[in-house]
Amino acid sequence: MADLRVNFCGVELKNPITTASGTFGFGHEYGEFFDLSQLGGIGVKGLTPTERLGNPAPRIAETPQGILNCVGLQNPGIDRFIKEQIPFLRQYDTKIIANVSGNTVEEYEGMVEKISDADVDLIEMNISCPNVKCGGMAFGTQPKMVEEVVSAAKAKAKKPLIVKLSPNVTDIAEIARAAESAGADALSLINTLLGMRIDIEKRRPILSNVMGGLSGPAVFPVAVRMVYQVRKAVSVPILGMGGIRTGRDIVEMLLAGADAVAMGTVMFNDPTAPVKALRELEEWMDAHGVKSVSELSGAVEVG
Amino acid sequence: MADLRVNFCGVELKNPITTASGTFGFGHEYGEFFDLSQLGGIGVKGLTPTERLGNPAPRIAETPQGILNCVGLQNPGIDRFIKEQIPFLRQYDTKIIANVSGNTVEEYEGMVEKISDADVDLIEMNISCPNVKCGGMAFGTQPKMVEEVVSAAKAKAKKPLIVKLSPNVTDIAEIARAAESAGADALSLINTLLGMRIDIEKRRPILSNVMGGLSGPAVFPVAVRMVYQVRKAVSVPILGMGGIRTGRDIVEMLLAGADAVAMGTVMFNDPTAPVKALRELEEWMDAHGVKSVSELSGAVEVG
Amino acid sequence: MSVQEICRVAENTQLGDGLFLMVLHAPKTTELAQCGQFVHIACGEGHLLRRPISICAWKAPELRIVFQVKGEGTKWLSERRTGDELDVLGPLGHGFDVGALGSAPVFIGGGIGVPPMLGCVREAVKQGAKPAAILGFRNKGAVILEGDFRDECETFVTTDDGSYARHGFVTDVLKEQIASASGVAACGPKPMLKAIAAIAKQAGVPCQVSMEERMGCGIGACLVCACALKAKDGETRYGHVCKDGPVFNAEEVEW
Amino acid sequence: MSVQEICRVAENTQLGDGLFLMVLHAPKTTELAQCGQFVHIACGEGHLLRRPISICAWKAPELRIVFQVKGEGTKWLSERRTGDELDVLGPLGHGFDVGALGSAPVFIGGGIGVPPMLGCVREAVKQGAKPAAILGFRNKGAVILEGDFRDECETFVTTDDGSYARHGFVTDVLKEQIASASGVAACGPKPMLKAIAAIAKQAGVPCQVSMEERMGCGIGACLVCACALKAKDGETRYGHVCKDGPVFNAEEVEW
Ligand SMILES: Cc1cc2nc3c(=O)[nH]c(=O)nc-3n(C[C@H](O)[C@H](O)[C@H](O)COP(=O)(O)OP(=O)(O)OC[C@H]3O[C@@H](n4cnc5c(N)ncnc54)[C@H](O)[C@@H]3O)c2cc1C
Ligand SMILES: Cc1cc2nc3c(=O)[nH]c(=O)nc-3n(C[C@H](O)[C@H](O)[C@H](O)COP(=O)(O)OP(=O)(O)OC[C@H]3O[C@@H](n4cnc5c(N)ncnc54)[C@H](O)[C@@H]3O)c2cc1C
Ligand SMILES: Cc1cc2nc3c(=O)[nH]c(=O)nc-3n(C[C@H](O)[C@H](O)[C@H](O)COP(=O)(O)O)c2cc1C
Ligand SMILES: Cc1cc2nc3c(=O)[nH]c(=O)nc-3n(C[C@H](O)[C@H](O)[C@H](O)COP(=O)(O)O)c2cc1C
Ligand code: FES
Ligand code: FES
Repeated sequence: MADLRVNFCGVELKNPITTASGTFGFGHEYGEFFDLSQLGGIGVKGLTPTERLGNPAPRIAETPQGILNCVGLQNPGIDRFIKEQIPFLRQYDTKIIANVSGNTVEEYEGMVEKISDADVDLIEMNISCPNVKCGGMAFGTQPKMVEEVVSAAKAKAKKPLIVKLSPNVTDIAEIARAAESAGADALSLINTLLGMRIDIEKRRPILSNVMGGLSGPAVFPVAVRMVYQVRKAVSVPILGMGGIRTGRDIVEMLLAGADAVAMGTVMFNDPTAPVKALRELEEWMDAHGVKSVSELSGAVEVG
Repeated sequence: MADLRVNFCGVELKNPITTASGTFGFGHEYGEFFDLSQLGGIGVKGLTPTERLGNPAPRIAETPQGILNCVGLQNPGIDRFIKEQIPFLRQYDTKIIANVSGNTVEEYEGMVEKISDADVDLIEMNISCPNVKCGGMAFGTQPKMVEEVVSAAKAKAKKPLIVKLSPNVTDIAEIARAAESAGADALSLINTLLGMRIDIEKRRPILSNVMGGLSGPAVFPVAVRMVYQVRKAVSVPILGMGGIRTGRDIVEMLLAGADAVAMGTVMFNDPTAPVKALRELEEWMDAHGVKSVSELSGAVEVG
Repeated sequence: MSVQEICRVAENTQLGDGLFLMVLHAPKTTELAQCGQFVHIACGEGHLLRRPISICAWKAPELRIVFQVKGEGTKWLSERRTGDELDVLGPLGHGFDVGALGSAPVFIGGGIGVPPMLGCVREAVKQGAKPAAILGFRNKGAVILEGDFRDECETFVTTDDGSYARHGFVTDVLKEQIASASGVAACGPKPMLKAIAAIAKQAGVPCQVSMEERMGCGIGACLVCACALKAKDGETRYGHVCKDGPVFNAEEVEW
Repeated sequence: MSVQEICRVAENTQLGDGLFLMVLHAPKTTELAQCGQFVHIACGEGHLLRRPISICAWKAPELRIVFQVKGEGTKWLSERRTGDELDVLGPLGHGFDVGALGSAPVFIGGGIGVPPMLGCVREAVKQGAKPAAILGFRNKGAVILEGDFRDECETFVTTDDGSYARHGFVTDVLKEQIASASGVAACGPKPMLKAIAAIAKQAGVPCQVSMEERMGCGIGACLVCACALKAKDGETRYGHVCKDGPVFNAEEVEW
C-alpha cells in the first residue's frame, strides 16, 4: 500500500490532495457529498480584512473545457471566518489552508498576523487574483512588488506561508525566485489566467467585470509547464494546481514538480472528483510500485 | 446579403477568414478538402532564411480542447517557398500571407526584404514562436526588442507588415504599442501559449522539446481577452486568432476587436472548418441584419 | 439534502418548438424533491459546467423536467434517448414555501418558467389550498403543460401575440385575480417577475419569485450565482441563486 | 485522394483483451483504399485530435479496422455501437507497394501491427504472388485474425511467452524464411521493425515498414508527425508519417 502522506513545509498532509481556494467555500457544501476528512487539506475561500460583497452577476462564463469567473473575492471577512468557520472545519481530520488577499502591503501584513494566531495550519497568500482592480494583480506580476509584500507578510507569519502565484506573467521563474528569496515557505500555482468571453447576441462581455479568471482542464498544460519551471527555479515546496481532473493528472502534476496539489473547477462538473482522484492515485501508485508520493515529486526525466 | 469583404491594411480580403500559419502547410493538403479560393487569405508555414529540419518527434501532445506542438519551424527556407510554392498558391483567388521568422534582427530584415519582392500580399512577422531557443521568444516578450526588430524590418518592408504577438507576456498592450510605434501596419495574435505535458508511464515530457505551444479551443478566452486589450491600446488592424472553431467564434473575435481572423488547430479536428465557419458567419450576419464585417469589428459594448 | 444520481432517461419527448419533456428514473432525487427546487445536469464530455433545470413535477421514482433548447448544453440534452444515463445533482436550492402563500395562492409561469409551477400547484392542492394558475406564452406554438394545470386547478392562459387563448400578459390576468389571492408565486423572465412583485406588494400579499443566474457548483460553494438582494441597512448584498434561492421573497430582491 | 466521410458503424466486436474489430459502412473510403493506408477518426466531443487507425481490410462499401484500447480516444471508439456514426478521414498516407516485393513476399505483423498486413496479403494474392505471413503476439489472449490470414496464405504464429503456437519472436521465423523471400513488409513495434530491416538488408531483399507517430492533421499540413529519415547526404531529414508514410522503405529510416 502506497504511503500517501506528504510533509508540506512541516505540516503533514494525510494525502497530497487539497481543494483550491474559492471553489470550495468553507467546506460545508461539498461535505454533503463526501467526508471532508478524506482530504489532505482544505483551501478556503479567499479572505480579506473586512467583508467583501464581490462583483454583480454574471460572475461565470463557460469556455472550452474551462470557465471564467469574476467572483471578486466575496467573503465575510477574516474575523467572521475565524469565529464562524474554523470550528466547523476543525470537526474534520484535515488541514486548514487559509487564503488571504489584500489591497496594500499593510493589509497583507495585518491579515497574516491575524490568521497566524487563529487555528489554521497553513497560510496561502493570494498575490495573484486578477479580479480586484487595485492591488491583487499588480503584486503578483512584478518581482519587486512580490519581494516587498512577501517580506512584510513573512515577518508577521507564525505559520508556514504559501505564496500563490499568478500565471499572467512573462517569466514565472523570476516571480517564484522573488517570492522564495523574500521568505516564502512554499509556493502555490497557478491562479487563473486572464480571459474574456462576449455574448454575441447582446454584444456585451458575459462577465459583469468584463474579464475574468480562466480555470479548469483547459489550463492544465500551462499549469504543468509553470510548475516545472518553478521547480527548477526554487527549492521550497510547491502546491500545484490548475485544471486537475483525475488521479493521473495528479501524478503528472507531481512529476512536474509539485509536492501536493489542489483541485478546484473540476468539482463543478463532479462534486466527488477529489475522492475519486484520491482512489485513482492510490491505485496507480500501487500498480506502479510507487511507495510514497515524494518518489514522484519532480521526478520527470528530461533530456 | 452581408458584405464579407475586409480591407486589411490596404489589402482587400474577400472575407475575414484566413488560415493560421503552421497549421496549413502551403495549402496543398487542405486543397483536397475544399476550394482554397473560398478563403480570405492563406497564412503559410513559418519561413526562415534557410531550410530548417525542425525538432525530432514527438512534436504534438493532446490537452483538454487543445494541443501542444513543438514543430520547431520545419520549412524549406524562403527561397524554395518563393520558387516552388507561390506559383501553386497563385492559382487560387485568395491572398497570400507569408509568415517569417528569424533568430537575429538582421535575419528578420533580410527575410522581410526578400519576401517583399516576391508575389505575396501580406507579410506576417512571427516574433513569438516559443519553439526556437535562440531568438523567437525573446523578441516578442520585451517591448524594447519588439521595437528594435520591428523598426528594422519595417524599413525593408514593401508590403503591409503584420507583427504576430506572443501571449506569454505580462502586459500584451505594452507589447502591442511597441510594435505599433515601431511601424507595424497590423498586429496578429495570439500565437501559442507555452505549455507542457508529461507521459506519466515513461515519466518523461511527451514533447521532444519538453515544452511546446498550446493552441486550440482551450485558449480561445485568452485570445479574445488579448485582442480586446490590444484593440484598446492601438489603432492598426488586428488579425485575431487562437482557438476559433465556428462562425459564432468569429463573430466574438470580431466584436472583441479583430478586423479579420485566422483558424488553425480546429482543422485538425475538421478539415473543412473554415468553410463551415464562413457559411455560419454569413448566415449569422444575415439573420442579424449585419451588412458588413466592419460593423462588428470592435463593437463590443462595455460598461 | 442533495445527492448525485445516475438517472436513466425514461422518456424524452419534443413538446413544441425547441421544447422537450424529459422523464428521468431518479429514485433518490424524487424522494427528496420539493417544488421550486432544481437539478444540475451534466451535459456530456463537451461541457464542463452542468446545466440547472427546474423540477417540474415528480412521482417517485420518476422525475419530470421540461427544458428549452437554448445553446449547446440543452441541445445535447434534447438528443438523449430513452435508456441513456444522465449524471444529475439534486434536488438543489431553496424552493417555494407554498404553505406561506395562504389558502388561495396564485401560481404564475412565463414561458419556460411555467414547468416548475406545476409542482407548486400540486403541492398547494395537497396542502388543501385552492390554487389558481396563470400561464403566459409567446405564442400558440410555445404553449406547454396546459392540460396538466387544468387537471389541478383553475388555469388562465395568455399569449403575447393572441395566437391562442387570451391576448396579453400574465400581469393583465393577475391584476384581475389579485383581489381574491392570498399569495403569489412566479417563475419567468425578470421583467415579468418584477411587475408581478409590484402588483403583489400593492395588494399586500406575499410574493415568492424564482430567479435565474449562471451557475458553477450549483450547491453554494463557488459564489458565482449572485443575486442582488436588499440588506436590512438598505445596502445591496448578494444571495446565491443555487442555495439561498432560486426562490426568494420578492420583497428581498433588488430589482 | 482522400475524403471526409460520415460512416455508420456496422459492427463493433470485442476480439480479445482490449481488442476490437470494427466494420464501417464507408462507400467512398473503400473505393479509394490501398493496403497500409490508414483512416483518421474523430473520437467524440471530448477529443480535439483524431486517432489514426490502419485499414485492416475492405470490401466496398465495408471497411474493417482493428484497434486496441490504449487511452481515452480508443476507449471511446470501443464504446460505439452498431448504427452510431463516425467522422472518418481517409484513406490517408502512402501504403505498402506490394508489387515491389516480388513473387514471394513475407508479411510480418507484431501485435496491433498485425491487422494492416491482412490487406497486404490479400493484395499480394490478387497480384498473383505467393505470400507468407508471420504474426507475433504477446500471448494467447492477444492472438487476432489468425484464421483470416490462414485463409489467404501460409501463416506462422509466434507468442512471446509460448502460451500459443510457437514460442519466440517473428524474427526467429523470418530468419528461417528469409532465404525464400523476395521481399519483406512489416508493421509493429519499432524494435521489431528495426530487427526485421536488418535481416532483410543482410539477405538483400526489399523491406517496407509501417511507422507510427503522434499526429495532428493527418494529411501533411502541420508537420508534427516527423519520422527521421536518412537524407542522401547522410544527414537526417524528417519525413511525415501521415503523408510520406506510414510505409517507408526500411533503408530510408533512421533507426
Ligand atoms: C434555477 C434555474 C432553473 C432553470 N430551470 C429551467 C427549466 O426548467 N427549463 C429550462 O429550459 N431552462 C431552465 N433554466 C435555464 C437553463 O439553465 C439554461 O437555459 C441553460 O443553462 C442553457 O444552457 P445551454 O448550454 O443550452 O446554453 P448556453 O448559452 O450555451 O450556455 C452557456 C452557459 O451559460 C449558462 N446559461 C445560459 N443561459 C442561462 C440561464 N438562463 N440561466 C442560467 N444559466 C444560463 C449555461 O448554464 C452555461 O453554463 C433554469 C435556470 C436556473 C438558474
Ligand atoms: C499510421 C498509424 C496507424 C495505426 N494503426 C492502428 C491500428 O490499426 N490499430 C490500433 O489499435 N492502433 C493503431 N495505431 C495507434 C493508435 O493511433 C493509437 O493507439 C491511438 O491514437 C491512441 O489513442 P488513445 O486516445 O487511445 O490514447 P492516448 O494515449 O490517450 O492518446 C493521446 C494522444 O496521443 C496519440 N497517440 C498515442 N499513442 C499513439 C501511437 N501509438 N501512435 C500515434 N499516436 C498515438 C493519440 O492519437 C492522441 O493524440 C496507429 C497509429 C498510426 C500512427
Ligand atoms: C470560482 C472561483 C473562485 C476563486 N477564488 C479564489 C480565491 O478567492 N483566492 C485564490 O487564491 N484563488 C481563487 N481561485 C483560483 C483557484 O484557487 C485555482 O487557483 C484555479 O481555479 C485553478 O485551479 P482549477 O483549474 O483546479 O480550478 C478561484 C477560482 C474559481 C474557479
Ligand atoms: C502545428 C502548429 C504549427 C505552428 N507554426 C507556426 C508558425 O510556423 N508560425 C507562426 O507564426 N505560428 C505558428 N503556429 C501558431 C498558429 O499560427 C496560431 O497562432 C495558433 O495555433 C493559435 O490559433 P489556433 O488555436 O486556431 O490554432 C503554429 C501552430 C500550430 C498548431
Ligand atoms: S453556483 Fe456555486 S454558489 Fe451558486
Ligand atoms: S499529422 Fe499533420 S503533417 Fe502529419
